[in-house]
Amino acid sequence: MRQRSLVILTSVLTTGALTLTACGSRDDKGGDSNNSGGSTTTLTIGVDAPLSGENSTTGLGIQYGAQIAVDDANKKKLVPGVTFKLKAYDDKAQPATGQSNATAITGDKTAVGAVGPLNSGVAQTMQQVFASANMVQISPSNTAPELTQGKNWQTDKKRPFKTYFRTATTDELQGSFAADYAYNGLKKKTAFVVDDKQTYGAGLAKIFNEKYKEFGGKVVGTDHVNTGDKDFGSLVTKIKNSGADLLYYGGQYDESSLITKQLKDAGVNIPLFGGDGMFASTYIETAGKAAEGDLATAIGVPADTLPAAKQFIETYKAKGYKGDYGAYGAYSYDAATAIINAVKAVADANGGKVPTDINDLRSKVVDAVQKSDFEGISGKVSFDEYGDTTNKQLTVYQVEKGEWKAVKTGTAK
Amino acid sequence: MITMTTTTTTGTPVLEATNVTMRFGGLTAVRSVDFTVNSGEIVGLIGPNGAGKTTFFNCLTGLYVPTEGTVSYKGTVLPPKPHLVTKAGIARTFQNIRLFANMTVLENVLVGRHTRTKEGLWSALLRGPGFKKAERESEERAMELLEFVGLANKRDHLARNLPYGEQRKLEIARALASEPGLLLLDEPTAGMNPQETRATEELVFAIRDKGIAVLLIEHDMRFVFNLCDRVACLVQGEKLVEGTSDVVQSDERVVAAYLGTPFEGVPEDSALDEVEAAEAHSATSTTSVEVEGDQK
Amino acid sequence: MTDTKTTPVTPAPTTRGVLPLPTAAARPLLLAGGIATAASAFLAWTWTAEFPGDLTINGYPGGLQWLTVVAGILTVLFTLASYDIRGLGWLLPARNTAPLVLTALGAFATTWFTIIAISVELGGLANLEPGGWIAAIAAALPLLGALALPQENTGNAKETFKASIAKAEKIPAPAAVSPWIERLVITVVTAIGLGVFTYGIDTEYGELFVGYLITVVFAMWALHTAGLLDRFSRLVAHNRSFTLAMGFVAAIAFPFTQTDDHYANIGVNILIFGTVALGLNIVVGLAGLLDLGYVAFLGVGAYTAALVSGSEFSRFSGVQFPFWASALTGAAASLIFGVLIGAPTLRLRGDYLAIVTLGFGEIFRIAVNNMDGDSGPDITNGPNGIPSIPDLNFLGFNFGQSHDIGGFTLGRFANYYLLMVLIMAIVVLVYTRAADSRIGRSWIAIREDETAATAMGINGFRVKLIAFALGAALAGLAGTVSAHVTYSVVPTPYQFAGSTPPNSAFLLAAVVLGGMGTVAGPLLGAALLYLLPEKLVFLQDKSLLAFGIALILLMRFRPEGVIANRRQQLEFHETGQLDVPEQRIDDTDDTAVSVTKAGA
Amino acid sequence: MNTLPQQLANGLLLGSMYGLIAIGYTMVYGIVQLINFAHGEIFMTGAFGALTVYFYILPDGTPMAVAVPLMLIGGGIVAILIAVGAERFAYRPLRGAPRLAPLITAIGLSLALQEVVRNFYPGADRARAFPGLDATHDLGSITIKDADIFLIVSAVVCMAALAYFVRKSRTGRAMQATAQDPDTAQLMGIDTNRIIVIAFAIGGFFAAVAAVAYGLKYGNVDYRMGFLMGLKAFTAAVLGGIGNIYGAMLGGLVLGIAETLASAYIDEIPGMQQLGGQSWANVWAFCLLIIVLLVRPQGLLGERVADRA
Repeated sequence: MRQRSLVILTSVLTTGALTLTACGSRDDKGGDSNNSGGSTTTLTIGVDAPLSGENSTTGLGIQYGAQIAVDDANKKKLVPGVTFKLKAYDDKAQPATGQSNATAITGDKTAVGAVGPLNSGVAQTMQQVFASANMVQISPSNTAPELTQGKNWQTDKKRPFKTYFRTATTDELQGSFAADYAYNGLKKKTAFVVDDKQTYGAGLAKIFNEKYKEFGGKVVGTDHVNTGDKDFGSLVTKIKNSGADLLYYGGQYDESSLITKQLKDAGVNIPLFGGDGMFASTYIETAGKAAEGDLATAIGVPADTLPAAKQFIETYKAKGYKGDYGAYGAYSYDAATAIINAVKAVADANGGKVPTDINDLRSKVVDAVQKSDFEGISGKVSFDEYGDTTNKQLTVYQVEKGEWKAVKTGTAK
Repeated sequence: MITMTTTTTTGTPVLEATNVTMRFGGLTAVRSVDFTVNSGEIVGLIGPNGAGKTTFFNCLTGLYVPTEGTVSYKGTVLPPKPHLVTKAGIARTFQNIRLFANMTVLENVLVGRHTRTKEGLWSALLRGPGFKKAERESEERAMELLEFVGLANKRDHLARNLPYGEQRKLEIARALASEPGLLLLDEPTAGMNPQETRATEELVFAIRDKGIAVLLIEHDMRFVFNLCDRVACLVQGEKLVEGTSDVVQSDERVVAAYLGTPFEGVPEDSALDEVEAAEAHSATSTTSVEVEGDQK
Repeated sequence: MTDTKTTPVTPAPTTRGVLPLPTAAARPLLLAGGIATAASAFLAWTWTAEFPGDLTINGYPGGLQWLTVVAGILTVLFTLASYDIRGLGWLLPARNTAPLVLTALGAFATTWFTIIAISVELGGLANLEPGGWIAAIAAALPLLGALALPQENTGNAKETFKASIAKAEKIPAPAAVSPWIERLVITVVTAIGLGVFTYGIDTEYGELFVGYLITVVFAMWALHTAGLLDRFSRLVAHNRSFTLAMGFVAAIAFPFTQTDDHYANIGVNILIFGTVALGLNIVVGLAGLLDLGYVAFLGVGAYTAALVSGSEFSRFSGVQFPFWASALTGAAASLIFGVLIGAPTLRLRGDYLAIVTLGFGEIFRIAVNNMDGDSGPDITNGPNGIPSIPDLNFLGFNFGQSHDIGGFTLGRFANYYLLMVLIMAIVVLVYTRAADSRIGRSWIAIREDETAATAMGINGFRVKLIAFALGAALAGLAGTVSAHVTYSVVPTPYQFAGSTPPNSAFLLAAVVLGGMGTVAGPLLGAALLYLLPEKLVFLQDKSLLAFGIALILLMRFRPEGVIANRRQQLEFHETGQLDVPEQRIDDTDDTAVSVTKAGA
Repeated sequence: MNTLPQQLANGLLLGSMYGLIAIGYTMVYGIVQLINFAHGEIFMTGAFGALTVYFYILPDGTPMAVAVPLMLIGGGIVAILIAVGAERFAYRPLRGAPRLAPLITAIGLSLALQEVVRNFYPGADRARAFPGLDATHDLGSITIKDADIFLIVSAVVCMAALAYFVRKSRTGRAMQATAQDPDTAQLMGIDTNRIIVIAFAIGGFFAAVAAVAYGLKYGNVDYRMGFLMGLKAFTAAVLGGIGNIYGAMLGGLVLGIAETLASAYIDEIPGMQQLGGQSWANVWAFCLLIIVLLVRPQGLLGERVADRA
């Protein structure tokens, strides 16, 4: 009797296992069937940014920036017969998670391009995945020069990945533009340079340091802080003792707003000059009146001077999206629009219909993005031979009566 | 002041403690005690609570480093590290049982064999023939010891599940596993009923017959005096007297140390003799709490 | 043994269910309810494909509906077993009602979760098709039946319910079965385990994963109360090596069941995290040394491999070691690091050692982040780390390209997955062999009582140092592979606590949650702690909150870990009386056991 | 201009903040031998409690002299409630469990508290401005803010009160007894659960005081402020001898001063130019801890626990 019950057991259990695996496949089949049947094809654009934990405020700004771009395109029926869907992935600013999101995006048969990530460190692990899937990746915020110009970008530039673009300029331009303005514009002769030991902050501070000395300025001291530090007492005392008349900070607003407050509290009334990582309303809210007179460089022309950008800010507020759109929202909007325009170009070239084979579509979109040239909400959007934005326009802003005011716009040398 | 009665010592000296002194800050727990244990001998160490017996014990086993004096085993001075003392050949049990609660009975004894085996990490990983042979031998030796103490059938029970008496036996088996030349027992019969005490007596005799010298601390006088060839008495950290059981039994300083000196200024009449006789009688019979009659 | 008739203070326990339904009707209701629930899954529950899994097609169940089908079938099977149907006797050895109640609860919970999810996400109950309503009612039937089952009712509903899902006390020992049948059962169970595990990993959307969790938890609970898990663990204990082999065959089969590379990527990350957790298990689980900076050794292994990988960014970019050489150097570097850290600090006790290892973990991360030539010697490129690490090329097999093996395409991550299975096999082998040996016993002895262990001749310091160094080397080994998998090595992941694994806090959680001192425990813990944040992402920014709460609840209800090893189990569940271990199967032992019981 | 006095002042201020938080770690560890990793987050919730009092309860423009005490009370209540709640629902059920289980619960709790504040407190996903006491005074070459004075005064007052409470009051003695040997304390009729709750409450209140001082000094609070400060405070508690309240404050001061001086002057030591600065400061703090523990394994003020055979 024992043997018979075991035979029943095995048959029941194996059928159970088969049904489980079978259903797995059903989903995929189900997904495709209604796809080709219906009139419009759905194409997905992936967004990868930190949506929880550290940097999530700026990360959410990137996600919703791209979301608005996709909604606008669908509303205006930019590409006939195609509706775009945005799928957001949270990389929590961790390289391994970013990479796993990248494989998820490239694995999604309907995905055609990706926006993000926020952090340069995360981009390094993702570039290869998109390259091997031949899918376009546009980052609205990575500024490390190595990502597009290879290891020794000072001496001989060599583009590592054909599929990687970015709508944000590199630190090289931003650093030299800031150094030029600090020395010639503000006539500051001595500077103290501090950075937060992160890819973006350290890179930017290093370039400012070199360019500032080239312009003839004297760097009286350098120091490094950790992200998450709150007490900068010893740094402030060092700066006060060094007698520098300008403090240049490479890093995000979380630390620089604290430094400027503690600096002014200790009676050191020198301005704090930073990069686009600080250019956000949060900086002024946190630092309070200590922020008066501080400066920050940002890419492109001031948002409020462009009508499209004003409309973007209104939609963002109307939809009640969380996160801080100020830092990279506009560049994320332009990155998503660049992908959509590229799909439109590919569809037009293919007689108004989007090619059905996804890999063919993806490689055509990469070439189309390389050739894109349109007026985005953050200024002219087009890419040079390395995938960097040709929009070399930079603006220096200064805090006056609790507001960022544009004081100089120009192109970096 | 110490009366050394010369006893005929047959075997060679196994353990020699010379002038062992232990000071904790101001307090001198043990003051210059000389002590020897010969091979194949059972020696008792008695003394009231707080006399420094366990401290002296810890000096012997390397748990404490004696402030003065040396402890040597079979001629070589012992290093002050407990695990090297065990390697040299002295094994011990603890006053309150310290078994490896969550290991099985067999595993406890196998840990005891640690010093007698040398299979390190590499041989464990490679599992060569040497490793398998050593493990098999260890297990056989351990089972022999468990047989010896009568716990063979409980090899897979967790140590914490054994009743009190058997945990004591397991602790002894574990100590024997390191093939000691000298076994130190710290109050082996504490909390035992008479049958268990008698069983322990037989066990200690059996151990002695295997040629292992035994040094034990005990309060149960009858147990000590039945068992030990020689007994030493420690009071306030000093060795008061050492000699055969009956010499120490009758030494009034030992009696005084335990029962206090008899009350002077009592009229010298027959009543006084009765009292002394009663004291002498009670001194010879066990002073331990259980009086034979009212057994639970 | 006299019958311990307790004279209850409360009135004599009547035998009727929590609900005042006629007890005779209970089981038929359960049976009918189970069949109805399974059938209802074939109807369309909602009209729009908006809700993921497309539950709109009549006649063919979608994503979450499949779970209801499985739960329904389980309820039916257990109810039939309780009717003593000839073939299903083994399913309910003790004929207790607990598994019935639990499977009914499982069916109810899965179905209602789906219904609620549909109405919540699509806004309003209006989105439910009639099929949805039928399913809701059908799922309620078995629950009513279960609550009506005859149960010792002491009046207090809470106690009765607790009693109704309690594990049966006396579970008759199974009849001795020939070994090849045992092996067949283990093979089948492993196949199902792989199927269920793959289904769990392949869940595309969060709701499906939560539904999957509900069904699996209730099913396992039911099997536990039926006593089947204990039987299976005894089966495994009998042929331990066979089960280990089956486990690895299942692990190797996993990538072949995958259509795209994303799930293999998750698989590789789980394996790396699990291997390092198993390494930590030696230090924490066996030797009892609390190490709060363990991820630093993974970092040392990764950075060493990156430096010698020939990537143009590494300082010795000219050098390119073959894989076996870089793996050995990585493990050796971590070993040296482990000895350097261990030697001075291992004399410290318990929590002091914890803070010192925490300190070393932070020192490693800060040092690596600062050594970029600007604020420290340029060894690790500072925050940029060492990017573009080339793929491994091992005996001509280039891990970067995807290969076709017998019709299955193995993507890049599937290749690394198989390599990682090999590494994990080595670590499992090292762990099992070290644990069950002289050195393993000395670790456990040190953990139990260090003074007694030194009295037994164990050199505490040396043995602890070996455990520390071995753990470090194994983590380093896993690190060398993880460097190649993620193309680049940066300092950010190697911190004390963060939002995603691997970091020291999550490693410790995986070991404790999974079950200290066991082999499968840390691996299961690692899989759980990796999948939870990954799958809870549909909660968007609430996912970390849900993860924190999940940690608290898991520790609250299972402090000794999901797979508690036999020793811990007895230690933590302080059962009132002397908990004599379960009866051994062979009869020789019975007489002795009963003797002592009478004697105690 | 010699910066040593100013740097010493900075170190003292930072150290007293570490000390106040470290008290919470030491009290909880002394009584239940639990490393309460969530204590950093209890410090953070105290700050948000004070923030709520200032912005949402007090009418705008209430003078700081009135606002600060009320903020202390508000922050204190929130921190105590969460600390006691954590003990009651997360740690107490695990009393019999293996030693590592409450540790994992604490890690989960700290993650959960951070995320609760980030998700549900208005505007907490970014740093929230905190009312400051920014009037500065110059004493010789040292510039001190009002907030700094508040920090020093509150640290001294709290330490004195705690010392008095632990040594003189009945509950204080009961607490010492429970720390030494909980089982015997229970035999003496001490309700150890009540004592444990009090320990968590005191730890919570001290963290709230530190939180208000933090807010006044740095002018803003955010949901992640508790993580790094908690780690440093725990290091300080161990440095001073875990379980000893004076050790906690001493450990805090030593750690604060060592860290500040290290980041200020290490790069003037020849050969270590690059290793100065704040980014290496934590490394030197941990190195100090490890060296102290090697010399005195029980910390600065901890007493040696002899293990009697």
